[in-house]
Amino acid sequence: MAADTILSVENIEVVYNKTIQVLRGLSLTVERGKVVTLLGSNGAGKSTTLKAISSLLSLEDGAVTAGSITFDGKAIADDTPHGLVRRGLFHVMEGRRIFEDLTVEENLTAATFALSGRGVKPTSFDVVYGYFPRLYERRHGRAGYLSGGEQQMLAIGRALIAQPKLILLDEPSLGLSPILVEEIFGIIARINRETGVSMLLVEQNAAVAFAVAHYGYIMETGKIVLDGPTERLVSDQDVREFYLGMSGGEGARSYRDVKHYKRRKRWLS
Amino acid sequence: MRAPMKPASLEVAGLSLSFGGLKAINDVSFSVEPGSITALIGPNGAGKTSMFNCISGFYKPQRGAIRFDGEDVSRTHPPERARMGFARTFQNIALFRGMTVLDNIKLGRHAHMKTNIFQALAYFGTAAREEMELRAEVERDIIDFLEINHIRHMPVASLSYGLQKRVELARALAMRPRILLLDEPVAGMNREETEDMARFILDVKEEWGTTILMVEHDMGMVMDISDHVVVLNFGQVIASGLPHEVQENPQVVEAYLGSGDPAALMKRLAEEAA
Amino acid sequence: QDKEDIVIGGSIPLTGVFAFAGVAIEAGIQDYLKILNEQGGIDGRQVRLAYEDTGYQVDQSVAVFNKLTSQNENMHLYYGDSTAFSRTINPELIRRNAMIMAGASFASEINDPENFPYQFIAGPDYSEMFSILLEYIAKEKPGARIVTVNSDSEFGRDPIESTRARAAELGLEIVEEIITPPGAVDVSTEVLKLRRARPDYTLFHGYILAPLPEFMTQAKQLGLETKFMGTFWSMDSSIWADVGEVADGFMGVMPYRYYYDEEDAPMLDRIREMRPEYQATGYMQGFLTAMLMTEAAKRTLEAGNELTAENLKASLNTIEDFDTGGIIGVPISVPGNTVPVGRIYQYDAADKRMEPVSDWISLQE
Amino acid sequence: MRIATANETYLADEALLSTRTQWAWMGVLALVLIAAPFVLNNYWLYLACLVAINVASATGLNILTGYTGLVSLGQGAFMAVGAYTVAWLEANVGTPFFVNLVAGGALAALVGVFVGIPSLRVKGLYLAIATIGASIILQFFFVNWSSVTGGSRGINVAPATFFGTQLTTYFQLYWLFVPIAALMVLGAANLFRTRVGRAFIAIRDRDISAEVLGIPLLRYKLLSFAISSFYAGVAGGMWAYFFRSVSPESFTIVESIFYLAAVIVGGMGSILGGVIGAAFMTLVPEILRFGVEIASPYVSNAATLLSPIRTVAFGGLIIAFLVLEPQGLAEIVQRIRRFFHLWPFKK
Amino acid sequence: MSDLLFFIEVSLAGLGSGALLSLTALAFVLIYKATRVINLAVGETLMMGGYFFFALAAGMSLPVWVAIPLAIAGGGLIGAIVERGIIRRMLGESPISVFMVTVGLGSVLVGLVEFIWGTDPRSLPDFMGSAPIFLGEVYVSRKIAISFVVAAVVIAIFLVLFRYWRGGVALRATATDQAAAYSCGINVPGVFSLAWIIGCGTAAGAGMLLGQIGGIAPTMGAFGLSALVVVIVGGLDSVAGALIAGLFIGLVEAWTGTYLGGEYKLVFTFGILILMLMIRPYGLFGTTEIERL
Ligand SMILES: Nc1ncnc2c1ncn2[C@@H]1O[C@H](COP(=O)(O)OP(=O)(O)OP(=O)(O)O)[C@@H](O)[C@H]1O
Ligand SMILES: Nc1ncnc2c1ncn2[C@@H]1O[C@H](COP(=O)(O)OP(=O)(O)OP(=O)(O)O)[C@@H](O)[C@H]1O
Ligand SMILES: [Mg+2]
Ligand SMILES: [Mg+2]
Repeated sequence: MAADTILSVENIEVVYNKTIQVLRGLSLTVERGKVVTLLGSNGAGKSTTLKAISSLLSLEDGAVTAGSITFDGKAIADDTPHGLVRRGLFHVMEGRRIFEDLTVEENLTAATFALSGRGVKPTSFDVVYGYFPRLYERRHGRAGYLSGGEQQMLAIGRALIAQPKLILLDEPSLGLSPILVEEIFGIIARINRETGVSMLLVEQNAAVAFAVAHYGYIMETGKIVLDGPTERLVSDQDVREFYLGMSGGEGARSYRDVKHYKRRKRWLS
Repeated sequence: MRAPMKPASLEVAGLSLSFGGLKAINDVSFSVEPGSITALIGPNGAGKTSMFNCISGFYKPQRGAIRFDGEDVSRTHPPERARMGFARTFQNIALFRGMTVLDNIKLGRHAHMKTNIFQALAYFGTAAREEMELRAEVERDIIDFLEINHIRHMPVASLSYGLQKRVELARALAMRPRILLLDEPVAGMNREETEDMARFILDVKEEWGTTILMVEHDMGMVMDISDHVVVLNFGQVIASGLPHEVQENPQVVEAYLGSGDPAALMKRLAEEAA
Repeated sequence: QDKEDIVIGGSIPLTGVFAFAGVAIEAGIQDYLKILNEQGGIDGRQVRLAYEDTGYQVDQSVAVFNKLTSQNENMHLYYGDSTAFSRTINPELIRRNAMIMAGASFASEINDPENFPYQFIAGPDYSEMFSILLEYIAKEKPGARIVTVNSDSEFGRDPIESTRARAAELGLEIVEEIITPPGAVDVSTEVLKLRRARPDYTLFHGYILAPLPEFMTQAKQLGLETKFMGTFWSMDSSIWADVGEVADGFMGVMPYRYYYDEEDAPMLDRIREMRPEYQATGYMQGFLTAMLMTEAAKRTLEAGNELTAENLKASLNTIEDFDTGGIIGVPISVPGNTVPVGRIYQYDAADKRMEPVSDWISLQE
Repeated sequence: MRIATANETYLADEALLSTRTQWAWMGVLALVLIAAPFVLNNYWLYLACLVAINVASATGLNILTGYTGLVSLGQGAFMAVGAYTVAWLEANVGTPFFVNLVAGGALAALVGVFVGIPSLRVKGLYLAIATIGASIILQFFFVNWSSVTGGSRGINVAPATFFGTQLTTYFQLYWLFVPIAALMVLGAANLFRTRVGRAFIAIRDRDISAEVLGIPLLRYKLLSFAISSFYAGVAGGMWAYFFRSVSPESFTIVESIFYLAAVIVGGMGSILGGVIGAAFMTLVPEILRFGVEIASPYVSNAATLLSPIRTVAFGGLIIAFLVLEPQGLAEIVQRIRRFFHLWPFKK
Repeated sequence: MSDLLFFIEVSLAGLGSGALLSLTALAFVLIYKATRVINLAVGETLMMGGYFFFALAAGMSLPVWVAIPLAIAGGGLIGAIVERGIIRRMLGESPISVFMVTVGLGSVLVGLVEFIWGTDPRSLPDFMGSAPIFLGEVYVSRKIAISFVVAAVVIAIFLVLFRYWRGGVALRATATDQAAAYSCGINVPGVFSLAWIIGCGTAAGAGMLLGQIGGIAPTMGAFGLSALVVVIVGGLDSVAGALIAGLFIGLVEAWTGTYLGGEYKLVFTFGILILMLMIRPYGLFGTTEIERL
């Protein structure tokens, strides 16, 4: 393992409710300072992977039954979920999960608990407002009334306050307008660049994910089926067809032309 | 396949809705042609979902009218609108998690059924007959159509996100929609799944003759399948027209679309990095 | 052997809010039966108590009744634990015509031979207790001002109306009727009412102990010159022992003698022999109930009659000028459903004892 | 795993009992119920009647709480309404028992609808607390409306008469209560095969989206309250004929908790669950009684421990089921069924 | 005595018992704020507080000033045990399930008390003295006055804490979304434990005050029911609401009890409860739940 690996997941298996196996020997690594993306269809187990890494599985009656996860040089097995956050691993969960009853500012305050016992200087909220001026306008309003995009901004803002070493981002583009997707991914890239924080990014919007990521993994039913540097992935035939919607030649095919036939992915056969 | 219905038209006129001081919808007017797919797009927080909520009767707008086939329905309650033929799906999936797929779909028909409480308690007779008719129809027209035969007896909570979205569509179809409101039907889906859903939407329009109003942020799909596009921003209509017209409207590009091109984003990021 | 045991069934509250009474009652019944059986029982037949705990809950009492009746053939006597039970089981008693019943309830309602033909109370009912109190007051201080304090429960509300009438007859003035919600502990506002009413006597009913001590404490603080009185279930001296100085002077009506009474009473001597430590008032109640029940059974068998409820009750009503061995200080009769006799006792905090302050007052003409 | 049963018609697919084994079990149950009164002694017959009453009431509460998701701690009060109605009618009108029971149910339903009105504004725990409030207010009426309710003393109830015979023994009452309870359970099971029942479940799962899908919320919430309290009212009426006296202290909040506990222990949102939950919770105290009886020679004053043990067991059962087996006894039964399904000779 | 003076005395007594209601309501609020659980066993925990004090001060003859903190700690211990043993296993279950668990818990606690101490009511060793307090001509019961002061101080402390301490945010964040709170680095189990320990400790303290006034009995948990009205009127998650509504309900109870009769107290308070739920479902100061489609 390279010395500058911040996260390494080795052959983990995850089972929900002691019965449903979702991950079957999944491995991946994130190098320090890099953005890595994890793609896959619905139900492949992407969110499950992230929850396994941040130890949040137990809340949903799931458990890692095999394999190991190492974060920042130490296995996470003994860490509590909040302990892990305080070690510098921040999980921006699927569906935003902001605290609806709290104001925007209180949401950010809540994230300051991630700094407890770390001896780092707290970030001023202005940093967040700098990236997301719209949050500043609504800082005293209840977060539950923010629109979807604003909530996503707040979720990322909380991650900034926590000054993590690694951010796990679960579908940050979900439900966002095209321009916001661009904007937020721009900011994600900027944050990565400016603060050097590593990121593991789960996305359905493969095109934008490839735009910011250095490396990518593609998973299918609980296993990694393909991985490589982004440049290589975008030129893969199946990735182009199934994730970028390009049939053979140039440009995306039209949705009107799609017919009811089931195509097969190479990596499944 | 079921006989197509007469498609309905929808007209929103001068609609305004505010929450406390916040004007979520501000004097909005637009219309949806019978049998068309109309897309309602706009930035986050522009008021699209609120608009859907007004149309389906969940929110009571302070001003304005909603006309369905020319008739003002703004004073009716959600259940009445369901009976008239309004059907919708939800931005955050709102399936009934304690029920099976089949029951979820059957539930969609609620407003059109007649069984009363006494018949229900006795079951045999009217209730049983009505249930059997419904079951046969749902099986024939919806379950087969949306290819969800294999999951009909499964509890919805155990389904993957994509299938849940499809069950929501099925439930909306069971409502005998004359106008179908779809709130972000393909959000969170990858390209492949989006293609499937797009196909279903087109089929519903073509084979059922249902008018469709759709909110969606996936511009690839919106521009491909919709006949007409309305753009909201800060609760106001800023543009409307054919997809390609809207796509080129500078105001829309600035407020909503952006470059619309991942390649451009990649390039921009590379430049910034340098 | 054809001489089978006679069984007294019992739905007895060994737990629950009324446990303190139930435990004592059970001991009282058992002890009397022991004495009786030593003397050869009734007509050579032994008498046995078959009972179970009810937790002072009606449904449990009924369940116990059903269980015991289906397990015991010769059950002709029954001890029940609450007014609600007495009322609930009444139709069943009439239907069975197999046993007579008495119990821990002194409810006035039961004192009605027509509707409760097979039940009786081994003492005065609650209205009669109040009558005894009022007679005492009328004699001590004619025209006295009275405040009644009752808990808002069936138990508490029992004598309110009859008391009103009786007080008027005796020329006493009820200046305030206070009702406290059940379970209330904070009585400051009630005490304020009391202060405003300035009564000579304050009569409590429907409580066992709380909130009487708090009432009395606050009244004393306010310098109220009122005498506090209660009814049977508040009259056990052991419950007042913990209360301390405030309890001094508390008075009330008591149908039986206390364990430690020194007047001549062979049964009390016997009891003190069997049980060297203090026995609560419930013990006396159980003891006397068993005595009257078995006496009725004895008289029935002696007359050569079958042990039906009807016969038993008729025999019970033949009891006249009966000597209880000193459990009650005067000879008693049971003409109807009660034994309307009692005496006023007063608590002496220094001795931790109830001392008699009146003669036996009998409501029978 | 259970292999999906391939039923040939939709009718068969939607039947309550879809396999031959289920029919066989139902037959056995019916036979047992018919044979029981001839075998059981008076005490067990008493318990059987009590179980029937509790099954009726718990099934009603299950419709409201288990299926519609409206938590109610007022079931006891609704039963009281039924019981008082029956008592009053018996005393003042003398209508046949069947009419009285239905009237008791109907009046309880009416009161239920009234109590359900806050569900328009509040739900969840707030509603549960509102129902506590409503039952306390009802209690006040029972105590203070003496001319009708007999005040704190309550009223005595004449026995039910059936073609001139007075139903006074538990043997007789058994033949009245068990069929009524069975009918009520069947009705509840039917309900959830139709649009009405589906609407209830939808309200439980997410009421606001149910409304948009065409379910008039208030009407259905009140309907659920009405049905549930109708069940309670009929059960209360049976209770009145059973104990033959009704007083305010007969139906306290503890009673309501009992029924809610029965539904939870049995399995919320399962008809079978309501039935076995009610039976189980009725019988547990009796089982404990026998336990204490067996222990009494070895433990001093065992009898005085019974009631605390029961109180602890009552609470303990609620906790244990919620923590360990949230789906209740019904789920355990299912598990046993699945287990036997794997046996070589299945149907 | 003048009617006005009488009215003032009655009102003061009402405020005094209202303060006890506020304190008990505070126990509800603390637990609700962090865990979204309405702990119906607050009444029984209060009873346990009384019995702990009884066991320590009367049973083991410890000095009062040792027994008081120990009894409060005992209440906290109950909270800790319940939280660790039961509530934590129910993370993610519906609030209604947890609510019912607390109902069961109440039953268990009552059973335990009956098991250990029996059912007889007892009186607590006096630690407040009984010399009455006169404000001018107006009489106030000493115990009620002391309880009022204690309750006011405790509630004031919590008001200040929630205003200036970021732990308040952690509490509310945990209540809104446990997984998200974890992901912000909040020690969710810690917050749960803390809320339960402090909440139950507060209830135990209220139990001792109440026991001083009226003695203790296994039935005294019923007091929790009145406090429930207080939290609904004040708002389930509002400390200030508990204070104001507690005093208000205390006054209403005193007035109805005095001018109408004791039997009207409960109907009136619960009538207010239902009225409140109809007009302002989330109470005077409670946070409304966000419901969006
Ligand atoms: N709490 C749970 N209990 C049981 N099964 C679960 C649970 N959470 C997820 N699953 C199942 O695990 C599988 C993987 O889920 P996961 O959420 O990880 O998928 P995903 O790749 O993130 O999909 P999506 O793109 O829809 O977010 C799915 O089949 C899902 O049904
Ligand atoms: N119930 C409500 N109370 C207060 N404000 C609300 C409510 N519902 C919506 N809003 C506000 O109204 C505005 C419009 O919200 P809406 O959900 O309609 O946006 P949208 O266009 O659907 O956005 P998105 O694309 O993110 O879903 C937002 O600012 C939102 O905060
Ligand atoms: Mg996911
Ligand atoms: Mg929206």
